[in-house]
Amino acid sequence: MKDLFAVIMLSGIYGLLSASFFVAMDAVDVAFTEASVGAGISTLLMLAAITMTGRSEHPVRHKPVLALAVVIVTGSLLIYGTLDMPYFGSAEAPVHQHVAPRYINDSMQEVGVPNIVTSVLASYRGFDTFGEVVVIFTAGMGVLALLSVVRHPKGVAGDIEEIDSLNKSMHEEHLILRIVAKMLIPFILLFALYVQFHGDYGPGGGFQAGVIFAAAIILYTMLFGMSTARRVINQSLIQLFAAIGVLVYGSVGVISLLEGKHFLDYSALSADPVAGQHLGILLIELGVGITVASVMVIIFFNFAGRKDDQQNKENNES
Amino acid sequence: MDSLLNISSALFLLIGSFLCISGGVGILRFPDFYTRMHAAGVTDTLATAMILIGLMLQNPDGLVILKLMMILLMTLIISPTASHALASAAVHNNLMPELDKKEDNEKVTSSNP
Amino acid sequence: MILGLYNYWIVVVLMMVGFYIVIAHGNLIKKIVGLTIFQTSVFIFYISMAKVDGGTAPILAEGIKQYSNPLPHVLILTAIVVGIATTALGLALTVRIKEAYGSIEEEEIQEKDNLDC
Amino acid sequence: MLAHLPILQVIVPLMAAPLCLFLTRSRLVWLFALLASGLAFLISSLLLQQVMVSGTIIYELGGWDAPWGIEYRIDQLNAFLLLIISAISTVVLFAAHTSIQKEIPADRHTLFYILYLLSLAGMLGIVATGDAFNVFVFLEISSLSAYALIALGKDRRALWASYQYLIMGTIGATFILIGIGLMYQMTGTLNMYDLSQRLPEVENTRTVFTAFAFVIVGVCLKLALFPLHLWLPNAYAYAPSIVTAFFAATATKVAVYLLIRFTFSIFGLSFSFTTLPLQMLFVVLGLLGIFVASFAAIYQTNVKHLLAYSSIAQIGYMIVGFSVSSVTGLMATLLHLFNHALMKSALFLALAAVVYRIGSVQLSQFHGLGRQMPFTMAAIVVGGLSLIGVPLTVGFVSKWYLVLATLENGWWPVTVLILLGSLLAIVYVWRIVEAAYFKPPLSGSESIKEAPLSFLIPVWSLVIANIYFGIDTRLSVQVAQAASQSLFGVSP
Amino acid sequence: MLIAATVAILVVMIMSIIRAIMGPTFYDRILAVNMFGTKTVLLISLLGFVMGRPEFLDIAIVYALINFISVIGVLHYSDSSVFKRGSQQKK
Repeated sequence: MKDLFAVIMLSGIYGLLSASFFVAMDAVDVAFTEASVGAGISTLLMLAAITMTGRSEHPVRHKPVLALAVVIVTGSLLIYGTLDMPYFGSAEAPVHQHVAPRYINDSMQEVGVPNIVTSVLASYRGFDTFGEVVVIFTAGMGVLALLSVVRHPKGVAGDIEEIDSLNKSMHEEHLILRIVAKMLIPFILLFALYVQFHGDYGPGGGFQAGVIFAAAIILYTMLFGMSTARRVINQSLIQLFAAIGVLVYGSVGVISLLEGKHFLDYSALSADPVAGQHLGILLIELGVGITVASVMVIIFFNFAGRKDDQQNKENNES
Repeated sequence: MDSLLNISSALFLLIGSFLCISGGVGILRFPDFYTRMHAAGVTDTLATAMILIGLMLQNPDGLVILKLMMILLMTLIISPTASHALASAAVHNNLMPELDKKEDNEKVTSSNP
Repeated sequence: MILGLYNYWIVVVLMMVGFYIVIAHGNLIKKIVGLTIFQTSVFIFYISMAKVDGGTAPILAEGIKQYSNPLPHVLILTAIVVGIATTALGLALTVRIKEAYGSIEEEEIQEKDNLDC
Repeated sequence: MLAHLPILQVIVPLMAAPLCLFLTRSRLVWLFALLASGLAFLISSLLLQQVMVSGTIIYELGGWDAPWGIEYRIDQLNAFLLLIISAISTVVLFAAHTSIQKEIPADRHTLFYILYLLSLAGMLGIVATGDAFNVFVFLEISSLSAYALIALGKDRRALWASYQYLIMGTIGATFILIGIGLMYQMTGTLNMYDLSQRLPEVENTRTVFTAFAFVIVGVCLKLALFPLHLWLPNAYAYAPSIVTAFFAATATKVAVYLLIRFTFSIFGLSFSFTTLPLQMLFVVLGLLGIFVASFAAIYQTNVKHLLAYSSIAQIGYMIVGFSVSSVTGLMATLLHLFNHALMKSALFLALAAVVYRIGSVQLSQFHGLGRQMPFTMAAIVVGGLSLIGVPLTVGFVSKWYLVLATLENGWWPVTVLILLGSLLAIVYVWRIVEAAYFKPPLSGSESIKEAPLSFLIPVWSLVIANIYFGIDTRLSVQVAQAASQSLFGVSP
Repeated sequence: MLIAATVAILVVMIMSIIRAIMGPTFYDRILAVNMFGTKTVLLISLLGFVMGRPEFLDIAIVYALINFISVIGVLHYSDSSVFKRGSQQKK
């Protein structure tokens, strides 16, 4: 397929499909994330990227023989490896015997959260999740380092002009879209909050909530223009928010250190260990949500801002 | 009472599935973009509504019904909006419906500035 | 007996499709798409091994005895985040490469590089 | 607080990174980053001391016992690596403020320090952790920041190099992920120690074999083992000089550590070296790496390229020592880890100083620099001698043990080849020396001055360390010996 | 009945994938992807019922939202100049 656009659409479909598969495999939390990330954010980012890189592929090269050889070797090695695996779905597999039963049987007494995935994610393996937040933060900083443009002091006046012209055009095109979006955005934000705080009881949590929150802002940006969105959301403030999220998470850990417990041991947060766990999970999920939402917005803004910058340059040249 | 609910739910699901399939056939078999959009947009909205209502009848739990209502409401808002946006973008970028004669073609453009 | 593993084989095939795209194609965007497919397939592999026959989603509720394994779900949640982070960074790099080289084809970039040397 | 040292080791730079965003001036950020890195160095030396005295330290994160939660497990090997990484990072960071003035646009300075700290924290996290999946997470932290840091290079080729590194690195990480998944599937645990206890039960299955293969290939991609090294030269050559100095000394070392950890600690010696023809394969690949990369280095005109290829060759030495699979062989590898970190960071930092003064690292621009920048060039010469393995430098010590190890095993052809490889090193080092000392200065280059002190201090402290550890080998040899003995399960 | 509806939806999903691959214009593809998305919403709601845990409808809501946002995103980017040029070249 030579049209990159089609490729991206199909990869979006692949994301949706795999998410449906995750639901069928009982992994509701994962499906939640994959839906918002695989089908939503990453498709949007890829689209934003191809508007800048051009959408058609020039088939200059193809070295299929070597690549095919490598792929076949790895693939057959994997197939060979599957032969001794426990059967799919078998309850006797070692995976279900050693570590996992404790999570399933005891997490209610130890952590007190019905969603086992949340309790493992946030408490038993809380440090992995801290790493995950840092990964997302790193990506945000990396994109900033690569794409951020120094905005020429066209200043607020220029922005206001742009907004005016946009507002005029608004009545002509996208009128229906904008109204519907205005109806939907508050709802989306509310839903994000629901996902954020309902993560203990159902599928969801900080990461998913952050992505949904960012999606709402992205929707707003797409329909009302970058300059409007820039006025609403201050660029450097949002960078600070990304840092604050990581710091919230980290300082929960540091507090438990100061209390003499191990890092991220939430039972230090309250006299009752289970209540402490609950509070800790709430706080770190909040940290995750803040960082994810702001990093997603940072990434998207920088992609979109880069595009505006390119267009401005082209206009100036022509 | 229970069986009545079950039967009506099954009926709704059946209609929904039928509409779904017909929409699917439409998107494959119709000749050009606008007719396909018609197939997808119109039948899909109804099919979704039918299936969701069928599901609502299956479960008497309050929260579940609420969520289903929410999905229904959102599909009812979102799906036509998306279709509208799609169609207007297509017209905007001079995608012509496949018509028999050229004159008709021009007429369509002039009526859609 | 073979049928007990079919799920994994499908996953392997998907993985290799993604892997092939990454190494065989010269277009930078396509490479990244391939990378996401490769990673997503690995996620599917992890999730498949968490499934227990007759089990249900690992959210405690009354009247349910068998749950699927929650641990792979947790791992994959983390891995998905890592995946999107990599994708974002890769795309940002692609955009910059396009600006600097005027192309996103591996071969053309390589040629221009050789001229630079 | 002493009990919390293992976690503080990683947390200090990790938390310092987001805090940098709150500081406004570039100089302040630098001081802050330097402080964080220095603190990490202090912690790592305390840790090493503790480990040498009292043995393995176990730290349970979140207060959950090991296979259920994540644990940090610090033994001699980790502590040694932690010390190397944090020490090099601190020394390199010292010169960063001056160096990036010329190489990175001013609005990116804060981001540079953030990414640098994140990369440092990622590497420390990989080394410190005792959980297989946690390795993957921290691997990604360090790699993602590495991609961004490399792409900060001035030349547009930096972008392309970074992209290639991203693709290769992600493939490698995904392979490791697959391997960890397969291991988890057979054992039901992710904890390294627990894995090593439970793998022997299932070690004859094809799944474990595949898991091993995937982990090894994945790590080797990160390691830039020949023939998977293609991403490395460009990535090192076009990255900002400070970044090169840091990564050349640490990034591949972390990968070597992972290789050792997976083969020795997790899969166990008998599995790694008997079920697979790994030993033979690695000796051959290592030696091929030494020769191919050394020859490639001889023909480079860009000094950074030259040293990058030499890095690949040095990795070859480490792999040879590793595949001897005896206490001495592993000891040689560990020593070489330490020594190579010292010499490569000294060399690349000196190059950073050259870039700062003349803005280029082409060999043709080096003419006559020996007189204009005497201290910098002298540092390069000492580093080069160390690369060759001349007595009284650290390079000699590790090569000596390597030769001993191969002779112990009766692999004398390998010994000969190692020595031949060192001869090749003489050739490429000589090319730099020749250009710097025996060629007349280029016209118009009279104004070039000696590098500023902010370069000379770190460079020369590394050079002195190079010589010191070449003469007084007690510290490094003792630690390396203890680490390798503990890996082989020999009580000292 | 639930199973039958699920199967019907799966069939339609396959149909829309075929349309997405065939094209021919890129609006067709968007249409197909949009349809695929709405069908996924339905599929997930149905799956919840099939498996007897209908409380997971949150995922379906997210799908609906994300689907809308991605269609808007696609159209937003299709309005930019690159795409116009691209689609004209195609014809």
